[in-house]
Amino acid sequence: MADFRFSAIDQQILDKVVEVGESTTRHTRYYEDHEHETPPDRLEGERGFEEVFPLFGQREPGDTPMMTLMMAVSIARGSTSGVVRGLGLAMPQGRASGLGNAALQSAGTPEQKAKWGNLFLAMSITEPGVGSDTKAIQTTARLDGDEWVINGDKIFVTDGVKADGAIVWATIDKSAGRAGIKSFLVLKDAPGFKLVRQEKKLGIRASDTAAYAFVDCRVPRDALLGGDETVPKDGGSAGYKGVMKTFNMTRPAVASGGVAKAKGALEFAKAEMAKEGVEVDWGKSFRNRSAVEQKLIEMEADTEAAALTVLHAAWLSDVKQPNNLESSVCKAKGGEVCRTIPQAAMDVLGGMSVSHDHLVEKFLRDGRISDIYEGTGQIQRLIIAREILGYSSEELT
Amino acid sequence: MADFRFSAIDQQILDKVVEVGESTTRHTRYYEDHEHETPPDRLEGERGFEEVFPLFGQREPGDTPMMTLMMAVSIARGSTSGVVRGLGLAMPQGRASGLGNAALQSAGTPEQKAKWGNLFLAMSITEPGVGSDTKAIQTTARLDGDEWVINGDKIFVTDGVKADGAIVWATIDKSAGRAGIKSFLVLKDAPGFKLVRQEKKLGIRASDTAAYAFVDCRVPRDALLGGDETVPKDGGSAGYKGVMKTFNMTRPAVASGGVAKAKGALEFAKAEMAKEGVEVDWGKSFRNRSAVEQKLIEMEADTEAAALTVLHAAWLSDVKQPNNLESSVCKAKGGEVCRTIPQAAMDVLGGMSVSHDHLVEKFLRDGRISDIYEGTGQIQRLIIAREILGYSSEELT
Amino acid sequence: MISFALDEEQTMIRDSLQGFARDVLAPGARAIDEAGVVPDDIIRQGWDFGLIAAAIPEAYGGGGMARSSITNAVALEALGGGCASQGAAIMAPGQFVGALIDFGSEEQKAEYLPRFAGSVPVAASLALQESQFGFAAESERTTALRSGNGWVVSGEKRLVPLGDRAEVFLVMARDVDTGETAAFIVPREAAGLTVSAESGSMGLKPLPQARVTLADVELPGSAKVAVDAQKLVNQARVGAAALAVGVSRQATDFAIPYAKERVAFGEPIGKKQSIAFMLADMHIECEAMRWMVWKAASLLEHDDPGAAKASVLAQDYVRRKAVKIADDALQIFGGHGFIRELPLEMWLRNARTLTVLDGPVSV
Amino acid sequence: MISFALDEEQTMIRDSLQGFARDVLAPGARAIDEAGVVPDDIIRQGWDFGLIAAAIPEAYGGGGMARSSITNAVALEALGGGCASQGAAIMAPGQFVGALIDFGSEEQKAEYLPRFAGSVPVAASLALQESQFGFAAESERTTALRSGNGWVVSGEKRLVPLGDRAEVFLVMARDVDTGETAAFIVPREAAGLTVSAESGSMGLKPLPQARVTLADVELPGSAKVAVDAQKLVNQARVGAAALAVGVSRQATDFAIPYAKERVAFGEPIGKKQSIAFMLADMHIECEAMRWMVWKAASLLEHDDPGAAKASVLAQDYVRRKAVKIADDALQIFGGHGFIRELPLEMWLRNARTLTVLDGPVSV
Repeated sequence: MADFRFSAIDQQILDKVVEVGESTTRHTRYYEDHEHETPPDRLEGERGFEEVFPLFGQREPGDTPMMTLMMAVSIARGSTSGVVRGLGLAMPQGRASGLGNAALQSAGTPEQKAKWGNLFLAMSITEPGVGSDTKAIQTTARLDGDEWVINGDKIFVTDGVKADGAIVWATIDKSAGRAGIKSFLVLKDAPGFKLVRQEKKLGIRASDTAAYAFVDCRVPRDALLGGDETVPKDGGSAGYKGVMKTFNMTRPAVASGGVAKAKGALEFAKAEMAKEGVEVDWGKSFRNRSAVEQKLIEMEADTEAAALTVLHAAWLSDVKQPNNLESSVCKAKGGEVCRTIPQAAMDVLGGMSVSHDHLVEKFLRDGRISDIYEGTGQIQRLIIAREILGYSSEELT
Repeated sequence: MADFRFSAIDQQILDKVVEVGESTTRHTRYYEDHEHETPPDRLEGERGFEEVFPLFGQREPGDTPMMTLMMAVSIARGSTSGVVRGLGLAMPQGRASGLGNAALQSAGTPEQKAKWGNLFLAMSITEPGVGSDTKAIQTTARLDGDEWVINGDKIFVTDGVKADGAIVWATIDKSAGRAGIKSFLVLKDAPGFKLVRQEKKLGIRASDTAAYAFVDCRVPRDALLGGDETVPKDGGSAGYKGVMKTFNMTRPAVASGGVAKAKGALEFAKAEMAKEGVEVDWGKSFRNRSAVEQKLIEMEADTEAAALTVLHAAWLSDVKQPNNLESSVCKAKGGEVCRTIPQAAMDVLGGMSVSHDHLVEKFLRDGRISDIYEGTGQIQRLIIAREILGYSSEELT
Repeated sequence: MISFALDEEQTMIRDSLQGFARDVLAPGARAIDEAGVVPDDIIRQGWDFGLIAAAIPEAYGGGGMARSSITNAVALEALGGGCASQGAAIMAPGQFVGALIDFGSEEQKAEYLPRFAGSVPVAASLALQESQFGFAAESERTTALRSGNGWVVSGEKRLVPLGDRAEVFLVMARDVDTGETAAFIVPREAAGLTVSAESGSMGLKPLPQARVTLADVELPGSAKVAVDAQKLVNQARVGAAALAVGVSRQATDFAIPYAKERVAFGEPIGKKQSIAFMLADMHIECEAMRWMVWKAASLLEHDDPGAAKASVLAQDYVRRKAVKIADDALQIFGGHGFIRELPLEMWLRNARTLTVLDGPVSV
Repeated sequence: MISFALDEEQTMIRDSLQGFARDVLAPGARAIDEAGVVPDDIIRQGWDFGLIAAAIPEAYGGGGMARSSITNAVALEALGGGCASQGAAIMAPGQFVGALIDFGSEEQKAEYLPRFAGSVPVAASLALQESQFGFAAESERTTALRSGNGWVVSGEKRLVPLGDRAEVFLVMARDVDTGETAAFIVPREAAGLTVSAESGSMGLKPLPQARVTLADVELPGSAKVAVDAQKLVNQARVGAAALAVGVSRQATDFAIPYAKERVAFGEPIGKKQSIAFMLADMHIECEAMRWMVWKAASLLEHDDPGAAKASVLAQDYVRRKAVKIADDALQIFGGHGFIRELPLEMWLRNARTLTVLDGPVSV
């Protein structure tokens, strides 16, 4: 039956995630200011997720199903103000936690998974002139003997500097549109691969963002993910759809990151205003509340609503039900609250919220990306509208 | 120099408008409940605009220019809770105050103005399948000897029951698109004219809304407004543009009606909450306000912002500057606040705001139309976007 | 554990009520709203589902099912998806019955619950709302004064659901001595209690609502129900929110096919991003609102310490989103939405009404 | 009379400052923000317009023009349309100068105003913000205690504009006896006054801001300025709002051509209603915000009884709209908006900063 309570052990996991996540808070500003400096493997006072993992062993079948719990963990983790390593897109965090790893697990052959499963893989899709419209991808791959030769420019490669390589989208047949797009695993030592630059960004500075260039870059024939070299004629490519499947898994995860930043800003505002003597009294009606209380209530309601859509999308996958529409719903909500809630937290806190004395402004800067990557809020609404209206992607553009 | 203060006499006019407007408040609910009953020319206790007119004589050249003042008057008048006769689209209110009269004054020949200027004329554009897309109009007019023969169905004719006749849009050449559309003055006694029904509506019940049918309806040849029977070949018709000019005059007026309902609801909420002991203290910061105060402040800011865009559009016409873009800006804002502010007033007032003991819910019902007629908020944004992006109506649809 | 699953029982209730809403409530809704009266037959038909009797313990003749706020939320959303006014008229007595099941003494239960266990509708009502603007349930003005072993209750209650026909009221009043909100069972025939007609209401027009005046109504000590007032009020808030979610979903589902049919500027308006995205947002918020309501209902059901918070959040969220959805749905229909032939304007009035009241129904 | 006209003088100021903003401020803004320092040369160039000196009475060597809040609002919007940080650095001393012109005694004016009448930039500052969250200008914690004929001022002021270089501060403090907010002229060299660096700020990064600590600073009776504290604070609020309107307009005007160039799914994104309507809303709100700011400035200028209200409304309105515009502009650029190569993210930070502070500049 529908239930919204975490079991004692699951709650313990969530609390521990926050505790561990906060352990590096005093280092955070340093790595904000020195954005391209990689933190050492362990910072002074840093507590690791090894404190969390053992708790998972105590979970029982009746506890919250795994994907749902993972989204709650992701929200808890991203809401802390510690030095968040990577983006928190995958949990538990390990080497093989890049976006590309998710694609490999989803679309790779057993051989490919075995061969590359331990690498840290980025995902390289976006091009300077191509954002969400992936069928317009210009990067090409052509077979030359037993090697693919890749040419093109890629930008916004998350973790692209620190990753060992990337899953790169390229077309093997431009005339085929989407059907011609394939994914290739390109390691950084491939001839013709170039790391062009590391971007300076508004936020998520602990996550590096790279630009790549491929100039007659050569990779082995088996670098084509899934191994299917054919180009279907009906327009919809199995290979493309295989890759798209990863979005269905990653959208809730990215949404959880957006919700996390909203929650982090909200919790900060609540804690600080409590110190100033203002706390929400849940027994009071609108008429008897202060402006600060009302604002905190609206922020919490928005954040909670977004979180529930994330949990719902994850839960559907736990119970093996389709969650494509729900993934876009939660991504739209996560993208919304990552913008509005940190902004609102600053409204409540006032002038000092801009100061680097505090980390609340970081939630705004870090969160902002959540309405952009893995499909902007606009793209999600397009997907949702097509689904509920029964329009194809050609009918509703 | 920019100034936002009304002179003493202009303020006196605005105050008097409100005073007079409130004189019939106790009759309002009756005419809400008996929506198709026409109030007598003078209700018990009703004070007329004859109290206001003499004040205009005391105005001096340095006072607020006329169109700008008229918009302020319209906002003041529409914000009262009296029995508002008609829609308040034209001021001062007289017989010849229909929307069609504005079209006649704008596009009619001197002969036509002289002949029909004293009639009450409605405007009849919308058809069952055609809203804002006026070039899709199906109603036809063909010349048969010295008469036009009109055929088609019209809906949403404001004041269409009580008017003496209407300015009817019909095409004389379907193949010419917009260029073929002309306006015809059709009196109700024209053979083939039929008043099909009077609509029951959410609000503005004092304003009747009619559906018309024209079945071989015959009107004299000089009923074509402006007299130009030619169909220009370049697509843009002078006749059509002549008619469109009326929108440039009426959009701020309709926007003022929307702002008026926002203001009415706001003032009601302020007055009633003051009785309950809550009044906005303008010396307090967000941190020290109650939720009710903050909500009232946001409502007042939104209402004021919308009002200023209306005054700005009107002022531009006073100083003979183009105001097409600004008319859409203010129409969009008027349409927004007519929806959000009465809703918000009810939030502040709570459960009793739904009761027919009070008129606040009427502001919501009456105001709601302001984001629909004379072009929805969506249409206004389309116009604005085209203008700022430099797109034609074909390029941005 | 987190779960969004309905159990078999709940699924069955939802499906059958959705059918009832679609086949019986919705078709008549427009005419019933204009007439301003919910036909007795509709209340009888709704009563046939046994929603209120189900949770009455077997000892008092009821179904003996566990009281479930989430089941009630599911039922209310389903009914609200047909017609909120009719749904409220059917479910309003549940406010009285539920309060007695949750908080009543054995004597109180034995006296009142059996009446509601039968198959014939019985009217009872929660008297909460008062006439002051900015009404706050925690600072009501109706007073209860101790008098010997009994109480004297004075004040005026407004918009009392089924007030015209209720056999008995649960009246919320402030205990003058403690300052706390208390609840009293007040029979219709109590001396000093007067029921009079309301002037009318913007929304839920056909739901009978009345003004209940209590002029020094003397009550025995046994009239006081040991309620957790905050929980009781939150049950009403979440109940109204659940109905409002139903209205929102109904409006959204009505607008979608229209957007595909209505042509403007050469194509269906559903192909315009401004309309398509509006519909997407409506869908998004229907989902989000439902989970907020379910969570609040579930925590209330389990007497979870977070229940008060979840209830306030659900009420706040639905307050902001439900009205916007109904208002946007009307906008998609343009002028047609403003005319009373279509249900759009009715849904706007109902959504607005459900989100300013502390509920004429409870979960 | 209602009028939206600028006079010839104001039009000239606006046009020349818009040119300065476009040709000088905007091109360097991105690099200056990264560097975190406004070059002295920029401040000198801005000072050349004589904006601050113009309103100093001729008796003190100034331009002798009437103090005009609306002229200042127009100037600040123009500067904010180039770079809010540089604009603020240029105009911040106007807070001190304006306060003295409006509220200073003859002696105070004679002592301080002549310094600011020359052509070389002089730094002075209003010290208002404090370190507590939920700072409210009307309930500040810095205290002023009467001591003989003089005062002892204690507390800490934060994010004080030009605090690193200001020769003199106008410090806002609560008169402990009356509970009212008072203002004191505090020279930089006053014993007990310490200036230290701030840790940094999300927005207006290159605007020098400092922490000013007052440890029992003893001041003569003549240090107190007979300010109308509410008016003074409102001048700062409207000043920040005027800069924010400039930022909003700049972001809107930057996004429009991009939306026409950037192609996605086969056509410019400006042809998508979702983007086109977003731009339309941005334009609409730039207009509406400007009139709100002008109205507040005008009423402040005329000491109209409605000035306080108009100021609060303008601040509230701009707070909600300016951030949304900058945020939407960033959204139109997608990932590119998030990268610090383009100015979008800077505008978001600046808009957010300008709308949570009670202004580093005044009208």
